[in-house]
Amino acid sequence: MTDQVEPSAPAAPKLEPDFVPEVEKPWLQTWRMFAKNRAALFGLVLLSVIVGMAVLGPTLYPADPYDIVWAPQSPPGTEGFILGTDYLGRDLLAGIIYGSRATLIVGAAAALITIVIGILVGALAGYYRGWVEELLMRITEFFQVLPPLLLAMVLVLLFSPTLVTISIAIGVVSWTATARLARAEFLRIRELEYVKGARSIGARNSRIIWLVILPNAAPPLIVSAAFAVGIAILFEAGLSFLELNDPNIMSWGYMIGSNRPYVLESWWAVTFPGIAIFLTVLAVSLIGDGLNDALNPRLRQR
Amino acid sequence: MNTPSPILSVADLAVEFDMRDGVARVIDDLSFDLMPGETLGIVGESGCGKSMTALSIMRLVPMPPGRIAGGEIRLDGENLVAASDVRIREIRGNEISMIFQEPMTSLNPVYTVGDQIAETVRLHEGLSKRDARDRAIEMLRAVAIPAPEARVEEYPHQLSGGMRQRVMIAMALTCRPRVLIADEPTTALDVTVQAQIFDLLRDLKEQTQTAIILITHDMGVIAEMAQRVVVMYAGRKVEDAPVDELLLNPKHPYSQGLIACVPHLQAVPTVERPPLMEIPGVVPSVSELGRGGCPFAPRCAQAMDRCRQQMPPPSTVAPGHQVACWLIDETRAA
Amino acid sequence: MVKFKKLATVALTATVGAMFGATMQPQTAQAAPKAGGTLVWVSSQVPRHFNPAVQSGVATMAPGAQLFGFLVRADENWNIHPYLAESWTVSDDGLTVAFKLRKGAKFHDGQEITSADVAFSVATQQANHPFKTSLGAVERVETPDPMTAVFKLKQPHPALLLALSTALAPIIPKHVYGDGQDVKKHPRNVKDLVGSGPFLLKEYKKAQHVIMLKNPNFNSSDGPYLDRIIIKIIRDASARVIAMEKKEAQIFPYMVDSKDIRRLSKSKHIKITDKGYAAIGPVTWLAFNTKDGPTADVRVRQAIAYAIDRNFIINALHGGLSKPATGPIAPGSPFYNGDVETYDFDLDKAKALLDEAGLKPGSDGMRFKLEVDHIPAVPEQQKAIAEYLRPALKKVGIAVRVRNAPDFPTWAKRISGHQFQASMDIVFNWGDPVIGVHRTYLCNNIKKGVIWSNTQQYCNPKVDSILEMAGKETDMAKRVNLYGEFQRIVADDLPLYWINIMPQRTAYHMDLGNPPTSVWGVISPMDQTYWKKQPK
Amino acid sequence: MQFLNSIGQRVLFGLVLLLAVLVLNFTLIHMAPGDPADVIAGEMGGATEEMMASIRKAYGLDRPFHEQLFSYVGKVFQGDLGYSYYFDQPVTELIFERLSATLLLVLTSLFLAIFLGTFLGVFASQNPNGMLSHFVTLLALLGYSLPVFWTGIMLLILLAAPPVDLFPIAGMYDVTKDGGTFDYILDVLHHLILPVVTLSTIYLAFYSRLSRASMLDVLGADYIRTARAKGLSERVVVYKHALRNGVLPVVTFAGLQFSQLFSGAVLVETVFSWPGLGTLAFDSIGRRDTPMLLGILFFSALIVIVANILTDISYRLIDPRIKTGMKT
Repeated sequence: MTDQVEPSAPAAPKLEPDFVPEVEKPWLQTWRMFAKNRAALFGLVLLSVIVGMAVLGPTLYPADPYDIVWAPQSPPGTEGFILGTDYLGRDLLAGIIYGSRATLIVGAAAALITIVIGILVGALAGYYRGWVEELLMRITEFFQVLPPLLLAMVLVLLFSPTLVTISIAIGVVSWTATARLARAEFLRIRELEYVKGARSIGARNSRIIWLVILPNAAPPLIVSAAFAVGIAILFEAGLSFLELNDPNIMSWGYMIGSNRPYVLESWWAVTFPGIAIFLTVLAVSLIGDGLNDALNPRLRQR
Repeated sequence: MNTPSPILSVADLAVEFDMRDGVARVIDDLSFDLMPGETLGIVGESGCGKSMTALSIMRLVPMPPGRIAGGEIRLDGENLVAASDVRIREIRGNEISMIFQEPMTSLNPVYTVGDQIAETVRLHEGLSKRDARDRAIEMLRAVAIPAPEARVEEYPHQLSGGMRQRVMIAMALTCRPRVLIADEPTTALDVTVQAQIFDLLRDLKEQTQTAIILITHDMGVIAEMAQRVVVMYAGRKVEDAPVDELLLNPKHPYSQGLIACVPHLQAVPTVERPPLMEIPGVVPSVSELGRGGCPFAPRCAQAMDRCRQQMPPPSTVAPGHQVACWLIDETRAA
Repeated sequence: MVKFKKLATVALTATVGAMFGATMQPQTAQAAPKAGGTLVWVSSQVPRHFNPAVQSGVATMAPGAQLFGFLVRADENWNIHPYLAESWTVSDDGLTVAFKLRKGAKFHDGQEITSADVAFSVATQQANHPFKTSLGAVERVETPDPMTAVFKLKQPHPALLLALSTALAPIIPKHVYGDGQDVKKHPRNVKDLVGSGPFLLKEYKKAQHVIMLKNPNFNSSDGPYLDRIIIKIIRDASARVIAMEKKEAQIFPYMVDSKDIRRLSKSKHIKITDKGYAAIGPVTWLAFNTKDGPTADVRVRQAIAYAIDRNFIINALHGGLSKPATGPIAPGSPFYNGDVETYDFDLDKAKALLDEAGLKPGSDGMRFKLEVDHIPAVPEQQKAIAEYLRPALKKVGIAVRVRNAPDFPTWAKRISGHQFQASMDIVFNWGDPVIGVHRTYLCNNIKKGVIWSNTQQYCNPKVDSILEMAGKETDMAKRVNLYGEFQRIVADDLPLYWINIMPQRTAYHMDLGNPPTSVWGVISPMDQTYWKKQPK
Repeated sequence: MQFLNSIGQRVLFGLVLLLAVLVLNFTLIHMAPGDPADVIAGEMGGATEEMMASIRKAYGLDRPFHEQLFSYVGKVFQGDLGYSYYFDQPVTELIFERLSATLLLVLTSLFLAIFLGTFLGVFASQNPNGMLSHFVTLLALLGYSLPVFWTGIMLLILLAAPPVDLFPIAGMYDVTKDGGTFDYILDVLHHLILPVVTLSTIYLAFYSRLSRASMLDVLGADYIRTARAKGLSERVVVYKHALRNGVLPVVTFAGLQFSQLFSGAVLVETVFSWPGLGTLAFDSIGRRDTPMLLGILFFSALIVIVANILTDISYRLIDPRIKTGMKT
């Protein structure tokens, strides 16, 4: 190590008055780093508001988003409809509130699939190396050469669009980056002393993979999961824009897709769901950024 | 002052860094002189400010968050602290050169070593491409790299660590600087390679009469290479003496500790060797610096109340031997 | 404002007269048209090729009608006029129609158009065109001399001349298409096309444009006047409208979205007409599966009809621009009968009928679930109505689930495979009921796998016999009666609920003279169209 | 030699990938309900049973699946992607008609994003807390979070529709304009602006962020200190010593992202009626034009593979350390 002063080094923790040399719990340390990042906190607040809207909104604003409540294409503010109505005369605010559920569910589910496949492939490839790695990375590369949206379109087309098929299609086409990341982490960590130690005392491979390496590989994977949520939400919107969606489930993407032909008459019906998507993805990526800074071991050790 | 004037003179140097919770003074009140042709050792533990001193001389302290907060660095009388950026760039690599600790990462991986050596002479001496290349080959030969005509086309990753450090030395000496700063040049290398590098430095010095500042944490290296030594602790100079004087008669408890770490350097090797000594505690973190009192006090076995309250001033105990420690007063008073 | 002009009954007599041989001179335009200029036309569809003898659909037929000539042409009052044929005679038994071809009429490559080409064209159309009924009655075409083509019919065909007056029956060159290749895949349907019409094909860039140039050798004293017609293919609906507003395009036929019509009617330089679609008769309806599920019960179908507020659809969703459809035949047709059960909005009646059918509301207030499909196109006429059904039918206790189809085949597969409960649909009358109406109601046209057959699987022998008679009947009044009876019966049986006639409009630049307003609109020749003043 | 060898390996593996792409896509698409006969029937306004059967026979749809697959794969390797069901023209011909439009859009966007993004990132990295740096961060967040088609629609309405009317609303050039080649190029550029701006937003954001991070990393490297210690000017330090190292991740990602760029193109082309492969793919899905769709998937995979190999080569040219295998 160089003895050059690292300028961005955080001060040693000064909370404990008696300098107990006990190491702070990692998650607490992470949270402290995270909380120092104003942008990340803003993202967290924003996401909480959106999630709160998804959970409580329908109770606070009990309107069926499918009901025709007023004249079609009424501008925002008409008769108390804050965001106006769409081409059928449905309340856009109700749509945004109910739509947040489907959007968030697809985002979370697709991200989960992305992460699970990605970690599974990456972990096995990075841990076992050899032909396993060769095979899995070739498969990864195979999925990387296909344009994800085209492939997702074909998949959704094949299994008809529902929340489940859309989530799966998005997950199936977007796991490759996570797999590469997971592999790199596993390659790095498997050579570290404590892993070698665990192996030398005869721990089973599955134990080493899931209980020894994975927790240590988690930080970058958590960050990648946060970004996967954002990507999945954008993906769902893109598919909806191409009308590959389920009209029986109110989602922001559906709102944009179905209102798009009417955009010249009622800009609001496309604009508001677009802003909702933007804010959600923004929130998620701010959180991802914050986690990235907070979890980055290089930054933390300084 | 009956000695000739120093080639490089550092006076009252202070370097500060902006931290998240305030300003840290990482070098404080540092003064020393480098005579022409002399090898000056700067010694201390990691984090004591040795490298920052070197960077300050090169004006390479990262700004922001760092800054030279005070003092002077004079090269032949010219104050480098106040010099313009253009002037500083003329000096760097030309009049003062530097060799870094990590030969593995100190060379740009995407250019050939020849290019990287030639770049310096082309810049400072305006040589043509061809002449610069010839000079690069000549320098590689000078640092005893075999087959320099071939090596000049190679990339850093194709060379071993020792070779790379030789390239670094070649690069540093190519413009025949008056001062060479070697910052832990061998720390990252194998022991056998270390010896070769030091031999090389010594040979080159004999040929060129370049003054060298050798930064190291290894008293053994100091003993072999340097004529004079500055001991630093926590950004301050604690002792400054000719090497033999220091080895024989270290005054500061920290210097004593450092020497005790290397058994064969002890002035009177006892028959029954004392157990290997170790200085307890660690160097204080940068944010704790500059709080008043002797920074070494928390680790000092002989610390007094005064040590914790007031910073001891440097005092001369012998010709060319300065120490900053209250114990000196005590002994004098006694 | 858009004017709704009902076809006067005069049209009816005129049609009949025309159909049976009365020759008329084309009406001369008010002011003498000026030659020159380029007309840019916007379209959403990418044509497969330009040979309407083997390809249906406006995308092919509209340019096809400019590139190919027909024997006769129709005006905006259903009158039939000479075109490539100078005159024609119909035998008393109605089984022989003899056309005299116009002298000097030539294909684009300079070859003379002869009766052999007519016979070849008819044979090609019969062999390849999906509309079997349009020329189905023609047994053969005889060619006693190069300038005479004699149509021999198996049975009298009331709509023969109408069928010959549009791109359904183009005259194509035998010396090009008679080379033994499959005409449907013939390379010259796109490249080096040799037509017989007023315009020549210059260039076709798929998904971009079609460029057609004036045919200087089109042997007519009257037109074509335009130097160039460019069909710009713009896929985004809003972009098409903006192109018209910015005068990047000057004609936009087949506008079916009321929002586009409404928006363009606000542009000062744009005029909008509903003329040019009289013969098409596009009916938007809700089709029921009459064999399977709750809709097998006629009372359920009627209840659904009562629960639908047709006025809301027409006025709120279509901005008042579509017209109510009350039965299988579009109101523009001479055979239309409005005196039938129209199922005006009545929730109580709907609930009563459902109760009667034994479908009582469950604990959640819902009686049963109904899945509604729709064509993945023309959202205002399909998706929007299907989505409207969800809140509308919820009021009478029917839980509607809209089923999206990502593409047309998926929808077609479900409907033609009878794997549906109810579906939105648009079906064209195509001028005469024989062509476009019969297919939906005949028992023997229940053909699994064939879309726009009788996919409702409705079967009423009485309807079959009436349609059979009406198809052969040549007396106009008798036909009107037969179709009137037919409309009454199906309105009661309600195999489908006719909602509205899809609005079809042409928007055009105000300086355009003689816009395409015949009954066939842009699928008839635009040789009369001209610029009063070329806009720039 | 080693260099050529590993490129050869890449090419060989690329061929294997393409074969896998073919088999997977063919299988997937044939699993879908409905077939082209339905589309053609729909286009025609209805068809008889005999006609449907004859269409199926004409396109070989009545044969068993594996036969269709083998014959398809065999033909593809002879350069024959079959005939489009919809246009009755060779798929390769139809793809080449559209390829240039898509490549124009995609490559312009990519290069714009890379160059502008890298320079923004480099500027930002030189002053990590300056205004520009914050601007880059903000831009990155915006670009990343906006749905690309939504951005497109908004730009279209705001800038191409009256009253602003600065840009054409659709297509690649104006056919009604007569003029020389130069006018044509200007016209195409005019049409290109909005789609490129839309598509490059995401990637501009991405690359500026990536290069900012990478440059920050590189500028802290020991060899940069060495370069400064030589007396080099800051400009030479940044643009000669740092940039070449700093762009390495950018180059890596440019190759990796090529396939995603195609995805973006589908949406952007749809919004702007751009006559490229994206719209063709979308329309082919709607028409169930299986050979067309297969052809496009095959072609886009081919382009991505070629792009990856090119990336690999340029990576090797920039970074002498890489000798064999892929950089992962």
